[in-house]
Amino acid sequence: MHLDAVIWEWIFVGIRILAIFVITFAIVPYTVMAERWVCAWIQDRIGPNRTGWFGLMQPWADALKLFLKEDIIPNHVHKVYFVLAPTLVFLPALLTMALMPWGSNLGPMSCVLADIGPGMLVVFAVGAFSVYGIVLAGWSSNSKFPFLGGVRSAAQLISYEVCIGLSLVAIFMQTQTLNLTQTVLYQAANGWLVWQQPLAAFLFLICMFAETNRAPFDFPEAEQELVSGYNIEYSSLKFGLFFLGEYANMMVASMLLVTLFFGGWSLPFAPFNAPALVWWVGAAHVAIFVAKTACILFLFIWVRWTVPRLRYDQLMGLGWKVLFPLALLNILITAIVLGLRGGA
Amino acid sequence: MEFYALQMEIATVVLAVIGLLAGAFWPKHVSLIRRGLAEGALLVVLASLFLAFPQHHAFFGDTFVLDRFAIFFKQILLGTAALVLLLADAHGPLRRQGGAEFSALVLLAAAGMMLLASANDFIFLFVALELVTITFYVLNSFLRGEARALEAGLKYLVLGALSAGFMAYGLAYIFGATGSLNFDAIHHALHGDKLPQGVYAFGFGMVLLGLGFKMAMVPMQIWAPDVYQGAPTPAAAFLASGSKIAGFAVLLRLIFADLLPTAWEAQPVLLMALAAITLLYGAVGGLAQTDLKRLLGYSSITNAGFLLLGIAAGGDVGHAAVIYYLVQYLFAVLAVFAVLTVVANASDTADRATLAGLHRRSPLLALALLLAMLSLAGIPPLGGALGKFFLLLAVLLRARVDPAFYALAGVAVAGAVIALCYYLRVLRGAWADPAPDAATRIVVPWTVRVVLFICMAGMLVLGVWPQPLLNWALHCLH
Amino acid sequence: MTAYDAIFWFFSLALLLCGVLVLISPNAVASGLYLVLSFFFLAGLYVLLQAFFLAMIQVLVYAGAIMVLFLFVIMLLDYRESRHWWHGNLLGLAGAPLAVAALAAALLPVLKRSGALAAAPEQWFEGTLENVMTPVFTRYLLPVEITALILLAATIGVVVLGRKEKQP
Amino acid sequence: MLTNGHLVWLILFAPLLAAGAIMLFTRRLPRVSAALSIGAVVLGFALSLKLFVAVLQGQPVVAPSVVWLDLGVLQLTWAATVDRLSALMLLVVTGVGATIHVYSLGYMRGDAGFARFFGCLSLFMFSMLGIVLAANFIQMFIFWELVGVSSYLLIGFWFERPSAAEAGKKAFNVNRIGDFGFLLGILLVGSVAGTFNFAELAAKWPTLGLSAGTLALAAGLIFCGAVGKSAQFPLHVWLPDAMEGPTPVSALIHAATMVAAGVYMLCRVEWLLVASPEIMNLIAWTGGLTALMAASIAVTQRDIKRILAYSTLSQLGYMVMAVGLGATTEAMFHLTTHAFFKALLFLGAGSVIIALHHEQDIFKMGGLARKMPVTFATFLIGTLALGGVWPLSGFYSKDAILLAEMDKNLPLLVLALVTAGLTGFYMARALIVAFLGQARDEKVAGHAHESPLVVTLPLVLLAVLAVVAGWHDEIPHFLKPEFHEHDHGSLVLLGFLAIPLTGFAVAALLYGRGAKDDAVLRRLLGPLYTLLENKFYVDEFYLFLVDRVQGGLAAVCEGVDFIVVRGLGVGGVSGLAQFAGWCVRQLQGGYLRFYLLFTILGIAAVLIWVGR
Amino acid sequence: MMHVGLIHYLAVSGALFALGLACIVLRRNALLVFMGLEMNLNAANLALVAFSRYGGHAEGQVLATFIIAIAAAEVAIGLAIIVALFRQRSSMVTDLLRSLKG
Repeated sequence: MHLDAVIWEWIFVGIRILAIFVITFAIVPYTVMAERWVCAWIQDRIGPNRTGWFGLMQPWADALKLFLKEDIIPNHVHKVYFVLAPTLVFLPALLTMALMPWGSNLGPMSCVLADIGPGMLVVFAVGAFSVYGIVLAGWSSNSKFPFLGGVRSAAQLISYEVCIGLSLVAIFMQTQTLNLTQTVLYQAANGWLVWQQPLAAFLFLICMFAETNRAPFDFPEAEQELVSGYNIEYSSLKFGLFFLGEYANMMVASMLLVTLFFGGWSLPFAPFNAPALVWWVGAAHVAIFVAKTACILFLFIWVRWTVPRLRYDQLMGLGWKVLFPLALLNILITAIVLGLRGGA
Repeated sequence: MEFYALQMEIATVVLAVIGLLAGAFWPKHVSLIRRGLAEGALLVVLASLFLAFPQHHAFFGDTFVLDRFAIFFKQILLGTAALVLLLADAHGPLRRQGGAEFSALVLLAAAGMMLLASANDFIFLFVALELVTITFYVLNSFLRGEARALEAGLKYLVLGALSAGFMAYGLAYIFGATGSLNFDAIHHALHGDKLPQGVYAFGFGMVLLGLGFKMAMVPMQIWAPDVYQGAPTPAAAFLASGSKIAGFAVLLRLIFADLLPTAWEAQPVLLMALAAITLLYGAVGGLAQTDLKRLLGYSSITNAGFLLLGIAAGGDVGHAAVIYYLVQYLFAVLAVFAVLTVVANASDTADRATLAGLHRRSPLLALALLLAMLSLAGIPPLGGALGKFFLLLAVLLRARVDPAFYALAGVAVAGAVIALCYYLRVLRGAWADPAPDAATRIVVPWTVRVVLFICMAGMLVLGVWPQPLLNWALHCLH
Repeated sequence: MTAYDAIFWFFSLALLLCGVLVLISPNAVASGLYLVLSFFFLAGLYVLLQAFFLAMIQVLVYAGAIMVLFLFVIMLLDYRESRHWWHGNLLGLAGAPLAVAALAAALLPVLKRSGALAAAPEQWFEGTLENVMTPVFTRYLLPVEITALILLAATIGVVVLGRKEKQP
Repeated sequence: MLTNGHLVWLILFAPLLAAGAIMLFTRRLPRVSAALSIGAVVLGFALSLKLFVAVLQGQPVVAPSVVWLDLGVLQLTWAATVDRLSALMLLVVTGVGATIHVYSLGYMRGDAGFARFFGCLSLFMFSMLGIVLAANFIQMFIFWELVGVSSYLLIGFWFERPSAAEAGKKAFNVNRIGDFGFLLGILLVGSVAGTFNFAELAAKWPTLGLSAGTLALAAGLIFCGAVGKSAQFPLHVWLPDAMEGPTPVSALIHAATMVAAGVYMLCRVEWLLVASPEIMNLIAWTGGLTALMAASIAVTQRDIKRILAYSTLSQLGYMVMAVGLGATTEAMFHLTTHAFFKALLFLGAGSVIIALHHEQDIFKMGGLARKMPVTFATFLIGTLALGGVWPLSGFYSKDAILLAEMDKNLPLLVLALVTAGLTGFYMARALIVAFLGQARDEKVAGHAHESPLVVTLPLVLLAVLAVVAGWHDEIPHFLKPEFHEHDHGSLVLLGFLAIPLTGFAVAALLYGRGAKDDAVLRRLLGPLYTLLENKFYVDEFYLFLVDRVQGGLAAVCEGVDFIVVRGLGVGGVSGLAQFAGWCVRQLQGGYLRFYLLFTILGIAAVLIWVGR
Repeated sequence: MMHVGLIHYLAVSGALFALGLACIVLRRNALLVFMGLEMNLNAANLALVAFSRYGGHAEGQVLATFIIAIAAAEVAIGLAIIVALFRQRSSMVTDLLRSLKG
């Protein structure tokens, strides 16, 4: 390989990495913003509208405020883990985003930062780590509420991880791939999986609510019970990282949902149902993806402000007694259908 | 579909699942379910006697063989599981704790053992072995309210996992040396000239030790007394009978597949040493025991040593003797555990004092204990005597070629004499010691009666008329 | 030394270092986290061995599930050792080197001989998803089913053991 | 059509069927049980007679046989040996057995375990007949063990008595030591020769060309079995204690049949012993020593059954001595006559014991001759027969042995003659003290009266046999048609007769005037008396070996001393085993991590060996 | 320095196995004992994968996959037992588990 080719390769990679970071850091605050607006709209009040144009600078002001606050590390905590925890929450989300097929391709450049073969597995492997952050935060804070939050979170994540995996098995059986890009291409050619696998999509959605600790499954924080759960003892930048992590995870969840069930960057008509051959189609793909993600995000926020929180045993019951069997049933049905179709 | 080769295993697993579901839906009728499962298992065994099995074929890509040997051991193991279920139904602490899970787990373990009997591939073997092991982790610690059971479970688990780790590591070296994990392929590789024998023997040694954990062979024996003592009696019974039989069945299978490192066949020094040490360890260890279940742990070690004699001696007589010994041992040891299940019903401990005056409190139990102990001690005309005789005969036949085996025979007799002392001491407790004043007549439930009668009949019949079983065993070998 | 070698040395030394830290950490949580870390490096070694699928599974199962369970239990029981592990631990301090030495004595002669077992480079195996899972779901289908039984047994076991004792 | 061959199996299995029926069905019906049991043994006796006649007439008797075990390299047949030896033995066992069965009807009357007793008795008969008929070593060993078990059951019949239970256990354990030697010997013979069948072995054994060491080892180990079962020194300790059992049991098992099984077995495997002159010598001396020692112990005993027990030991020693000299025919001859008169003596003693409500001390008896004339008369016959007085059977059989010794081994002859003198003395002592003079203890012996017919009839029957069994040397001629008496002139025979008579005379001198106790003898023998009274302290020695040294010292010295004392100091195998057991239990100390370490080190050791 | 090959991986695997053994002997905490056992299994896996790679056969990785699944089951039960024990004894020091001995 020629030297300049290598250099160009590296430059492309650099650009993509930068893009991911920028996008994440840019979008996440606006997700928070969106949440506040939607919340206000649902509660029939006016959301933040002062800072900047229509209040658009509000998140940046919040961020600045967080960064400038005093960083308190209480005396009774396990310091190393206390510091480590917020990073562990945020990093997996960031890593996962690198695997997302944001679009087909922009000219010669693929819109996926890392198009790893069994990408879905990587997403899971990495995603599984977000629990460490929360568990560690709860444990290292060394006080009651954070601890309870941490324990709840661990149990919740482990329980629902199973359902996610099972609900996706059906998808894999149908698409015969673990690669995210391939999954999107399959949908582009054969229609969105949400129509073919509605049960899987439903299960996946519910599990994602649980995995991201969002209402109605926001037990680790559960403001009314645990004050604020695992992040009680955190302040300033570290709290900000938790905050960022939560919304980043939400974004990743939305993107996954879009990628796996809602056709990713594709739309069911030409020229958007095939990888881009010209640059503007590529750009449109990115836009489509972002738009779909935004819709799902809206769903997340919408649910949070309309559905009340479950009880903890209801959460576990739902996970193990309803979703788990349903997921297994779905696999069975899929297997039968595929078998009848003559082995897909 | 090749699944018709699996009919017995499938039936067993289906029974287990039925038991589990029935236990969930009708928790009031756990006892009924247990007995039903036992009867179901016995029915499967009976049915299997009349079923035509597709024999001598390798199934599932050569990972599974079904020959007379495998079918025979499947029947034995499932029958054992059925008897253990009957015991479990009579076991006080298990009844009090309730739940049908114990029965389901016993059947799952039995399924694992039955699969083991058919193993023709190390991957298959390892996974099936782990099914048995992991099920036993639970069975041994099943009485979660009793610290002793939990302790037994933990010890079994940690040592079992250690042996599994070694076994996996050994499999890696077997795989590295031969490039395969399939018995047939390894067999071919073994007789090629390129095979690094030392590496293979290293790996095989670890596999042998991993199986040794199941058989309670030195140096993997150390869990046996503790776990037998602490585990619920039916679980210990299954451990002593099923698990050991399965371990030896696998070892025999490995030998039949001609997988022993070539150096071992000419000079089985290692096997001889292991047999001798195992035998003596169990014999002397049991001398000062007062707890009967613990004593049975040591007895189990001694018997493993005896069985290894046959393995070390090899030859048709040696292998047939091992098979015969396993079957007769099964009856004797199940009988003892059946007695203990009833006698130690209240506490699940079995100090020698609990047996005092047993012949007054329940002649049936005392008689069964008498026969079982005499059989274990090797007194004719019970099965145990003939079993020991065959094993010694195999050793002596081998000694005509290799005089070192004379020493092994001497050790075996010494071990038998030492072990005899403690078996007889148990009998004295049951027959000579006066019953404590508070002792009342023991009511023996019909489930245990069934087990006892089967076991007593087995011991006597095998001792008096061993030829059918021997024929069958010799038949299996060819 | 090629880059491959450098990465190998980095991963394996880090792996072993983490292993050592696991056994000497005074705190069980720290041990657990070091173990997670060492599994990562192990996954790295798998990648170097072109066993991509296994590397993923390794991270997913070990780091994602097994170690979370460990941490969960440590937290749930909120257990702290009453003294440092080396206090009065003669058995361990004497036994551990003994165990290691014994293993080394057994392993080293074999290790020397097994280096020569490698085949020609063009025959090396690539552990992609297809290459690994095809035998799993064809030839080794039965072990898969048995593994399912293992998981069933384990589930039953955990449910039984975890249930609270009924108060009589 | 039942041939004689089939009858052989009928003889063997009839008692088993009876025992099974009693155990399973008629435990609550004492009369039916007794009838079953007696019927079986009487049937056996009748059939044995038929067989005996057949053998006498030279008809071949071949019992149908089945292949019992077939291991490819080895075949074991379930068969019966019917030759002159076993035909005679069958007759003795069933004959004496039948009388004793009948006798038990009276002796055990009213006992709570009446049915159980007859069940056990039948089981014993089955086992004993099995030994007699065994055609190969394995078959013999199985019945050998069964005899041990059934005698264990019978000795411990009154298991409520701790001493009875203890005696049963002792008998069993001591026998196991001998039996394991026996088993080893059997396995050695079998593995060397490739067969266990007596007939084949007898033909094959001399042609195998084995080394002298192997021959001696095989013969020695086989002899071990006889040492245990026939209660030879040093395993003789169980027999006197076994007298705790009911008296018929003592008569049947510990006088007539079971203890003789060792001698019978030695005769059966004569070819094996003859092959090793050293072992023959050992056997002869073992027998001789046992005979002398037991006879001298009997001199001081006060319990009538114990006197008879030591007498039995002594006579067994005679037989073993004869075997050791190669005089198997003479040994069997003596075995037969001894069975008759010793059973007679035991039953007579039993009769006395019933009459005196279970008093067994002879110094509390006296004057019974008038009150129990039949018992006295038969007992007298027994005594004279045992003493070897012409023309009773004991004279002929004993003389046959003495004459054989005269030819072969003079030191042993002296030993045997001394024994004969002692025999005369102690028997006369017992007879005189128990039956003659005045009642020494009115409470005990005053109200005695003769036993019922069911007891005395067997006595009379046996007495007749004890008288006539030796006439014309019929028995040795039957066993070995070419047998001829060693002719040494009547002077020698007169000398042999004089020796027991001297014994009688001395006893009459010492006890004839109604001695109240044993003071005279005690004065006469001095410390020797104490030694004899305590049976040479053999039991105490064993006890000391096992208990005192071990227990006492071990308590003092823990730690290093522990190893020295238990492991090396006492040096006993038992001590070593105990010590090893102690070590194992230290290993199994419950520490999980230690278990792990042990396992790891063990695995590593194996792997180092494997990966060499 | 020679190029990295099969023997290097095997050496690392052996070292990891040794560390696992050391861990189970050294530590009194039952959880640490389990961690040591996990290290053993992982060492076995590494050896399997290395042999599989350099020997050119898939079986090693197949077995490794199964071992991972089995390890999960094993740990689950082990932890359940520990929790149950802890409920009774408030300790997970293995040295205290000595009611069965002798």
